[in-house]
Amino acid sequence: MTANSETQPRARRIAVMFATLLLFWVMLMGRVTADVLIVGVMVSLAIALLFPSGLSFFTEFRATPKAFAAGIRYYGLFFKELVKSNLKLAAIVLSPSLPIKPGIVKVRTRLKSRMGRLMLANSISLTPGTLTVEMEGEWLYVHWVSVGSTDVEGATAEIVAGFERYLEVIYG
Amino acid sequence: MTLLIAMSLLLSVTIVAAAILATRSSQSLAVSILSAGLVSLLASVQFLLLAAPDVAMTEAAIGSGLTTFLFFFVLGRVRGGEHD
Amino acid sequence: MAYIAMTTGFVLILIGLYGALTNRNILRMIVAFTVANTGVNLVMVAVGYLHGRTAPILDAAVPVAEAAARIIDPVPQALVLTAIVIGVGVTALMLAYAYKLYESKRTLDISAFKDLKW
Amino acid sequence: MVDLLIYLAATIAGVAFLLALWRFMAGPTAADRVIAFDSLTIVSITGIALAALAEGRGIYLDVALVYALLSFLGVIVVARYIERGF
Amino acid sequence: MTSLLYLLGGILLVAGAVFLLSGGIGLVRMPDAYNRIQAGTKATTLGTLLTLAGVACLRPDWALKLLLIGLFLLFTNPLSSQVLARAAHRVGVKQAPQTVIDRLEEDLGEKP
Amino acid sequence: MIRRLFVVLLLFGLAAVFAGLMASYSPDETLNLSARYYAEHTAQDIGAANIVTAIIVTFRGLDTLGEVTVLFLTAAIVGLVLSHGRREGRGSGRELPPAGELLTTGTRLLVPLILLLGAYVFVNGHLTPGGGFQGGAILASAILLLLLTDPLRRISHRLITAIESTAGLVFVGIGLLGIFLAGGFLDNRILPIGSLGELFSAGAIPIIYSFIGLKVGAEFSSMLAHLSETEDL
Repeated sequence: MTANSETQPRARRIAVMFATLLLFWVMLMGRVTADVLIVGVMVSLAIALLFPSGLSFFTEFRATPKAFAAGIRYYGLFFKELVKSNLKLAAIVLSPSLPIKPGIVKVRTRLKSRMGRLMLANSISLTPGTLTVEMEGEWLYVHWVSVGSTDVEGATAEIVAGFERYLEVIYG
Repeated sequence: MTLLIAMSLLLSVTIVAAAILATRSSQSLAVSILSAGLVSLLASVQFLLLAAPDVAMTEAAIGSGLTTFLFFFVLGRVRGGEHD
Repeated sequence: MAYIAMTTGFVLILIGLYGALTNRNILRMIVAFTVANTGVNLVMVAVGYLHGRTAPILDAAVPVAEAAARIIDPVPQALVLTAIVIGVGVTALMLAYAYKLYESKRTLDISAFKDLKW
Repeated sequence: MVDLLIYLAATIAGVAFLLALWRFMAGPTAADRVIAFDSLTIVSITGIALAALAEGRGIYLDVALVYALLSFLGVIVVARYIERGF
Repeated sequence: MTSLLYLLGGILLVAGAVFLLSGGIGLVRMPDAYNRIQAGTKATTLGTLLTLAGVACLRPDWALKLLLIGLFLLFTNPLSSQVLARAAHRVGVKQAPQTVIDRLEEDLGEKP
Repeated sequence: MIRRLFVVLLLFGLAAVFAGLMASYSPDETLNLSARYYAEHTAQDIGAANIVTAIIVTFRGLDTLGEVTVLFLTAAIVGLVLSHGRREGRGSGRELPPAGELLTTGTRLLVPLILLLGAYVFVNGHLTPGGGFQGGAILASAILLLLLTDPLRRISHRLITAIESTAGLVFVGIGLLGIFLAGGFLDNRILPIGSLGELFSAGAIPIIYSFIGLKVGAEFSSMLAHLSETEDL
């Protein structure tokens, strides 16, 4: 398994971790004043140094304008898919005959970075109808409530391709 | 106010049902432990409705992970003893 | 609401005691004990509840001047807070002993342990 | 008007809570009970948010924060137990 | 303006509750554990997110904390359901008779 | 079953007692005397917005010291009971199934966040619900997540013991400072009280509660670590 995070310099990873934790700290406190920032810097620095193998959203983030644009469009796609597939699932659940056709299909992903893979699997899991069961190398095993196509290529095109297009730009 | 009372009643019924499930000896031990975890988790919401957020947070932080883990850990270590 | 919670707490204590007294398996007894523990906590918090009042934390919603007229009794909450934490410690201790008992006798049935009985 | 909507939402969420409880009681396999457990905790987060709304205390949301971040631990504990992971 | 926001908040609350209900119905009606994970935890996640959004519309000063609750839910929920599905498959929880294909079982059979 | 009959009779007796308690219980309309004192004087004297925290850390600080000691003893006894006759290593143990890539990555993502939430909870103990005990339990939950992902991971006992004893010493030391600089043991007014609602307010309460949090977290973590080093039977 190749993981970019291990090749990134340690100092940079700790710095990214620290920045993310500080952001979360300010969000938790809900205000930006001197005392909040002093305590936040202390706490975030302590956690980032104590737990250097931690990952954050931005650990492998490619800080380019293209990646930011892709990120915004990714979240747009994600929420659209979330609502759409929830409606679909609600229709399945409420219909008297319960028209399901479940199965576990195998799909392929091109993503290499850890965060990208995690985000892909989480996005697949969060959209109802599909649920990542196992991830091994480039293969994902996805449980699908209404199987559309059983071969690898067709399932990949239906499940993965939409998210992967953006995640590839964001995380690589 | 009526909303809170209705929620409290619903939670009470659930807690008692889960507690009965937790102490029935015909269930498997894992189910008992899971039900005990449910009792403590829902009791924490009940604490919140009783205007005790400190206690609710303690119960949520401890009841959800730590206690369940301690029980399941020992249960996993003594597999075979659960059918006595 | 105090009545509801108090009744629930008492019922939980009874259920927990019944389970602890009738089950033969040590782990089941400990589970029943934690249920009874939760019941006791519920009763104690319910005793401190006053109808129509809110949590004893002062902020924008409850200014200092109105505190005495609007908050509930904070003392039982402080007691229960410590009781819960100690309860976890006691549970861990009981489980550690259950593990050691299983190690020595290879069973969790309480009737197998009669070393102190004659 | 809005109050009415809040009551309606609470009622519907309560029905969902009862359905998940039924699955918890009946569930044939351990996995079913764990799913029901997870759903119950997630519905409880809604309950906490509604209670905070009804009481008008924003500090109650801290408890929901703890719920959201820690309730999944119980599920992972049971999952690792049934696959004998510890 | 604010009354419009209030109305939006109420509607979002009800919509979230309806998704919670669909999750609950799915939890009861679906035939096997994997499908119940799909219906049970995913629909309830969206339902809770919508409810939180509704509360944020009713009380805009809580929005930041509600956003954090939603974010944490989005991190933790898929993780727990994925781990649970994996464990269930590993110990061989039965699938429904309607199941058409199980690639994971086939691949595990090839390399024991 | 004479025994079961006896149990049921006993429980009926208890139920009658409880019913009597419930029947004679009448909820108060106003706060009782001590609660009224706490409600009226906490904001001026202590400066803490959360009255429960004020009670735990200052008004009844000695109770808390005793409680932390009980917890420490419990953790020590768990360690003692379980360490007796432990074999080295896990050579005879069965093969553990790996945690899978997603759980591993997810753990690395979530553990810093859980630690941050724990720190938030105990630093803000005097303003929002929460405090040292809750924060400590949340810190221990992060350790628990690490252990679940990799059961063979060894948590450094020396680090845990160091954190635990340092936190305990600082706790008692701040308490002693209170004798010299302010009104008595565990008096929080060794630092300025500040204005209600600020992060740096309520005197020494945030500092005391932070160290209680670290101590409780270390104690729970040591329990978890000792348990995870046992072997299958």
